[in-house]
Amino acid sequence: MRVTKIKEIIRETERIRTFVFEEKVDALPGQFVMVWIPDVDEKPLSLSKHKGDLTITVLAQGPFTNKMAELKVGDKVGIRGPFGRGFKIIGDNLLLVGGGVGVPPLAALADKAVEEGKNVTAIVGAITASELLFVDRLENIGARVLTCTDDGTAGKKGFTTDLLRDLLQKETFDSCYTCGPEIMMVKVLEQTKAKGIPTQVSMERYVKCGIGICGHCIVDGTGQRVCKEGPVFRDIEVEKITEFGKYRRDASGTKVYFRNR
Amino acid sequence: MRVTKIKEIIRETERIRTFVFEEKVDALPGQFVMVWIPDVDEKPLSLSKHKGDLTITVLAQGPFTNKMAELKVGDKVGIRGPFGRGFKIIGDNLLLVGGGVGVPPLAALADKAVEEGKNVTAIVGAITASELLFVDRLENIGARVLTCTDDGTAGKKGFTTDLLRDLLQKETFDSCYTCGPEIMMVKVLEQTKAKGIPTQVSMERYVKCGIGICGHCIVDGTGQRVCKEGPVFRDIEVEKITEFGKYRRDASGTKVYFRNR
Amino acid sequence: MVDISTKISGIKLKTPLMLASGILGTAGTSLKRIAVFGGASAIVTKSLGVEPRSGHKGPTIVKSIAGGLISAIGLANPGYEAFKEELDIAKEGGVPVIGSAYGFSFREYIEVAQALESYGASAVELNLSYPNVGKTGAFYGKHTELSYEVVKAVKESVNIPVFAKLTANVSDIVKVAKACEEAGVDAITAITSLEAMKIDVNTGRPVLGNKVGGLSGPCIKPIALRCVYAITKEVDVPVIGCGGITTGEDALEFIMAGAQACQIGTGILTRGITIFKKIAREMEEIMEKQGYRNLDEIRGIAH
Amino acid sequence: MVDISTKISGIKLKTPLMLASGILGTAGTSLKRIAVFGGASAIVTKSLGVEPRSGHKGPTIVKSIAGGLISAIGLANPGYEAFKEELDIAKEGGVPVIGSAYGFSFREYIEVAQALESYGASAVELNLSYPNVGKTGAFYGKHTELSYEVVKAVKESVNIPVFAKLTANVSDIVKVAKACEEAGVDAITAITSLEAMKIDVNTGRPVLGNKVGGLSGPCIKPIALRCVYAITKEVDVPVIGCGGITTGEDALEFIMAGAQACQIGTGILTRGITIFKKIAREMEEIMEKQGYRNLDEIRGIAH
Ligand SMILES: Cc1cc2nc3c(=O)[nH]c(=O)nc-3n(C[C@H](O)[C@H](O)[C@H](O)COP(=O)(O)OP(=O)(O)OC[C@H]3O[C@@H](n4cnc5c(N)ncnc54)[C@H](O)[C@@H]3O)c2cc1C
Ligand SMILES: Cc1cc2nc3c(=O)[nH]c(=O)nc-3n(C[C@H](O)[C@H](O)[C@H](O)COP(=O)(O)OP(=O)(O)OC[C@H]3O[C@@H](n4cnc5c(N)ncnc54)[C@H](O)[C@@H]3O)c2cc1C
Ligand SMILES: Cc1cc2nc3c(=O)[nH]c(=O)nc-3n(C[C@H](O)[C@H](O)[C@H](O)COP(=O)(O)O)c2cc1C
Ligand SMILES: Cc1cc2nc3c(=O)[nH]c(=O)nc-3n(C[C@H](O)[C@H](O)[C@H](O)COP(=O)(O)O)c2cc1C
Ligand code: FES
Ligand code: FES
Repeated sequence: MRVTKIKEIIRETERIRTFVFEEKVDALPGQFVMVWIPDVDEKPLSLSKHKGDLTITVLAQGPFTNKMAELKVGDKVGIRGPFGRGFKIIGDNLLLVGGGVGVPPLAALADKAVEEGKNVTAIVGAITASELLFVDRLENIGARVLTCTDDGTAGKKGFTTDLLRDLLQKETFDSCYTCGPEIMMVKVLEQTKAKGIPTQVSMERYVKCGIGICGHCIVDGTGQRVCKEGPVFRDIEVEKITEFGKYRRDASGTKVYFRNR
Repeated sequence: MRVTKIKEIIRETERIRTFVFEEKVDALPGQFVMVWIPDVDEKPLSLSKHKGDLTITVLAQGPFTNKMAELKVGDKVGIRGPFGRGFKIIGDNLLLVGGGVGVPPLAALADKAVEEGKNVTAIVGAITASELLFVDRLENIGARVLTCTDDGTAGKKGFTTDLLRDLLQKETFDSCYTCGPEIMMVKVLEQTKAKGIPTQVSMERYVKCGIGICGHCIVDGTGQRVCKEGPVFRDIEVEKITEFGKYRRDASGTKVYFRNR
Repeated sequence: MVDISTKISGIKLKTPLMLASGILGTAGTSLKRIAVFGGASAIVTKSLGVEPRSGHKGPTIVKSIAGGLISAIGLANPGYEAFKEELDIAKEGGVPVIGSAYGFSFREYIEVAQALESYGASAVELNLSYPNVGKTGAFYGKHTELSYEVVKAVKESVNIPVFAKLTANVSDIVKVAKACEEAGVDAITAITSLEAMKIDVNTGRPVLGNKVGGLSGPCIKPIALRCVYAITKEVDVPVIGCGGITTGEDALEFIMAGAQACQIGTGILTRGITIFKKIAREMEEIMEKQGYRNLDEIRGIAH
Repeated sequence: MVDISTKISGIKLKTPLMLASGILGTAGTSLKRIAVFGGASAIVTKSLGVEPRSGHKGPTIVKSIAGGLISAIGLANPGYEAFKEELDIAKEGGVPVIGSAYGFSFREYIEVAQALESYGASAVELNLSYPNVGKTGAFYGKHTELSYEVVKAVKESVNIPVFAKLTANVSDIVKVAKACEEAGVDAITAITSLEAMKIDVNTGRPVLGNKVGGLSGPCIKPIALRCVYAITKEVDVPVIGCGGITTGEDALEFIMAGAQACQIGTGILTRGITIFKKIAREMEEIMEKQGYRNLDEIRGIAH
């Protein structure tokens, strides 16, 4: 556990903020850190940049993340990590499919891929225009960005999976990377599997220790630890994860089933 | 604590044995090891070779050392160390003055000095001829050896300090090294000081931890630890050790005064 | 050939190296993985209670020196009822599954133990001391009489072997062990993690969400070893050594101190899930070198 | 400028960093050296008894992991009478000298404490628990009532401040601390080394001559810290933190947990005799960075 200060806070949307810390990292896109707000709690958050100042992008959606939204520049937080397995860049033509706060780790991946001279296409979805994340950032590094919103306020009206279907009818990719709501990722995998595109998925499960010892982030089928063998899994691994798209365990280890959206 | 086996036992005299172990060392002459006989005790013993197979030479004189004398080739003992500060070779013409089991660390020193191309003169004393230690070993490496015995059964009749007085009337040396009964070392120091020969002394005090933490081997005047800052001290240090030649502390820390011999 | 198999309360173990409770033990698939892939000879579930518990706020864990941990998970568990299906999956691992039970009353201990028996657990291990869950939590294992009563109550209620897991945060662990023996316990597991904490000097705040937690890992090994040595000297029921076991040498120390078997937890942090296989190989190598053929030859020889 | 001076029972300390009992403390010259050369702000003597004791057979010490030790010296000491002249020399160090006393009866504790007072010790620290010396030894500190009685008896017999040094090998160290407070103790030192052992797997024998010993050094720091935190929460007399303190950060953790001062022992092994100076500098650096000016600002802020 090391303590660092907030250097900068960027208001991305109404409920999403990016925090830049006075600490450097050199990690893999897809890896996460445990962020501690003293006397509050500690939660897993993905790196939204893989290199340079430690940066995370957080959706305020509950006690901890709301508290984060109240933090100010100069406030101290604790950091453990980076932890977990990140994305592996395979091939030259990469497709990224992200929804909501699933986009930040994909943005980090895009940075790295472009650095390595890869072609990046990103499908970015959100509920409404004001919630779309990192479209400019992705375009600025030279990625092709396709957007969609549930309400049609920006990009195509509909889901990322609709955009994906259209795209895959015309083009193919060396590999695909997806992060977002699990139901979305299930559908992404269905499509990329049908087209034979190797796909990597970033999964969220209830993380407590973050270092592979407590077992709270386990996934059924393989018994793998999301904090250690994940959060990024390859499609062939995901196929063996029997709970994928079906349920996840809460803080007590009780199964909570996803509602299809 | 590491456990090793006895490889070879050499009967040097009636009460003195050399033990060679299945373990290598690379240490300084003058350094010591803690030797553990399981279920018996653990005691400090000087290295009688500074390099190669770990070798010690032991005078049977009490419960522990008598037990050592009963050990057989293949028996297991525990070793900690080497510990302490060893002898420092200064100059080209070296004089060694050893009495009894003070000779082994000096023999190790002679090995090293000859390796480095120095001239070595050794005064070796004992009570009687059969107790003289390492005379052949020293001569074999090319050292000049002067012997004496209290009873005159070998070499000059008398003490090492008598031999030393005669020698220093004719010759001088770059430095002197002494190990043996403390009363002898006091007299050696007196003489070398008068002649301005820098001298190093190897002192024995009650060693328990061997690593400088318990304080049982402390010497008055400086508060130095024999196991850490010693067992080898330079003459200028010894001058500040007020108890030198006067008393030592026993296992309880109680002062025990030397009887002049 | 060295044979490191053993037996505890009639339960055969291919090695003495079991998984400790609370380590990767909240789901059946995880337990199965530790058995099949990791090589554990038996697996102990996370401690289960009557109700689901979410446990403490984070941080729940902070690394300490030398591969050690200070943790305060707070007995997060889905409750025993949800664990029926987990236990079924765990059993697919092909090794004995030991159910760990905790309770806030005798009745709760009994309820959980009986359920675990009905689910097919090979034994039940009573977690008598969980330092991180309020005053009630730490209660039983700290009191000789209460330890006696809990063990007795559970022994009268189930037919599978009953193990008692003890804490070293007591004045005299041997006294507690003796009380458990009198109450009819089948084996004693010693020890659980030791009360500890970490303060961050930048903020002046305790790091753990629960402020205090339990120290586990290599640092507590010499303490656990002495407990096992002291208990096996005075008590006849088998003892399972636990606390900081990370290498084959560590495990052999416990066997030589008199332990029947070992449990491993935090060691997974530094040596991975396959630590059970690694330690088994290391034990065999050392024993081979010293000319020992089986664990009975060395068990308790340090006495 | 950061000021890390402090005061305990009216005794002024230039830093909170005192030498712990039993470390290089059997002779006056050694204590003086730790004060003058090492920079300790006060020195505690080896625990002294009525009679000289040779202590246990060797090995008396074995290194454990992470710079730690398991030791069983067995209270070797020359007896208090021989220590009069040692104390005179120790005082030349220019810092307060605290005499540590042990006894096998109340009468012995009183006898040693009175002697230490007459020799000019600034305070007497009662060693209430020495795990390595038979059953009688460990007796007092493990029993709340006996701890109370010893402290009370000594308090009634001397005028210098009386410190009680506690062991964490009890079910509830806070209870013992409270008993000492009720008995009028001036300060509490927590903790002494923890019961532990090491077995050599080549020979199957316990390494220490006494078989079991006490674990000290970095490994026990999280345990000691929790004790200090728990005691200062419930007890008003000042607490001296001891156990594994090796760096400025360690010392600050204890102050933040509520300690008035610290004692350092095993840390000398890895950082040398000047550890007191080194830690003082490190504390100042950290405090400077965080903008703290003195220890009162941070004492107990982790509560
Ligand atoms: C590997 C990983 C990376 C993540 N990266 C990001 C990110 O970059 N940005 C972001 O905004 N969020 C990210 N999350 C999710 C983030 O951890 C949760 O939003 C946060 O924990 C919610 O806590 P809360 O108290 O604000 O809300 P709560 O109301 O407690 O919970 C809101 C949601 O978050 C889930 N959650 C709560 N605690 C945890 C936990 N300890 N572990 C996993 N899920 C939890 C709940 O199950 C619920 O679905 C990530 C999660 C994981 C596992
Ligand atoms: C640095 C050092 C190097 C030594 N090197 C050698 C050596 O190379 N060969 C050798 O034969 N002897 C050496 N000795 C002495 C050796 O340690 C003692 O002979 C041995 O400890 C005696 O133990 P005992 O049980 O046999 O006899 P005891 O009857 O217990 O004692 C005999 C004598 O040894 C002293 N002694 C006992 N225990 C210790 C102890 N732990 N530390 C120091 N002195 C002790 C006693 O004070 C007494 O003078 C060395 C001592 C020291 C301090
Ligand atoms: C994260 C974690 C969770 C634990 N949970 C439990 C538990 O639920 N029940 C229990 O009896 N012991 C629990 N323990 C204690 C361990 O089973 C074990 O006794 C202790 O960690 C010492 O062994 P080790 O050093 O090998 O880890 C837990 C330990 C850790 C580190
Ligand atoms: C070699 C050694 C001897 C000790 N002797 C004593 C003693 O005589 N009296 C005492 O109260 N504590 C004694 N202790 C305990 C220390 O004073 C201290 O409480 C303990 O070692 C924990 O602190 P540390 O980790 O800084 O060493 C001794 C410790 C060691 C390592
Ligand atoms: S969060 Fe503990 S194992 Fe993954
Ligand atoms: S023998 Fe312990 S300090 Fe030297």
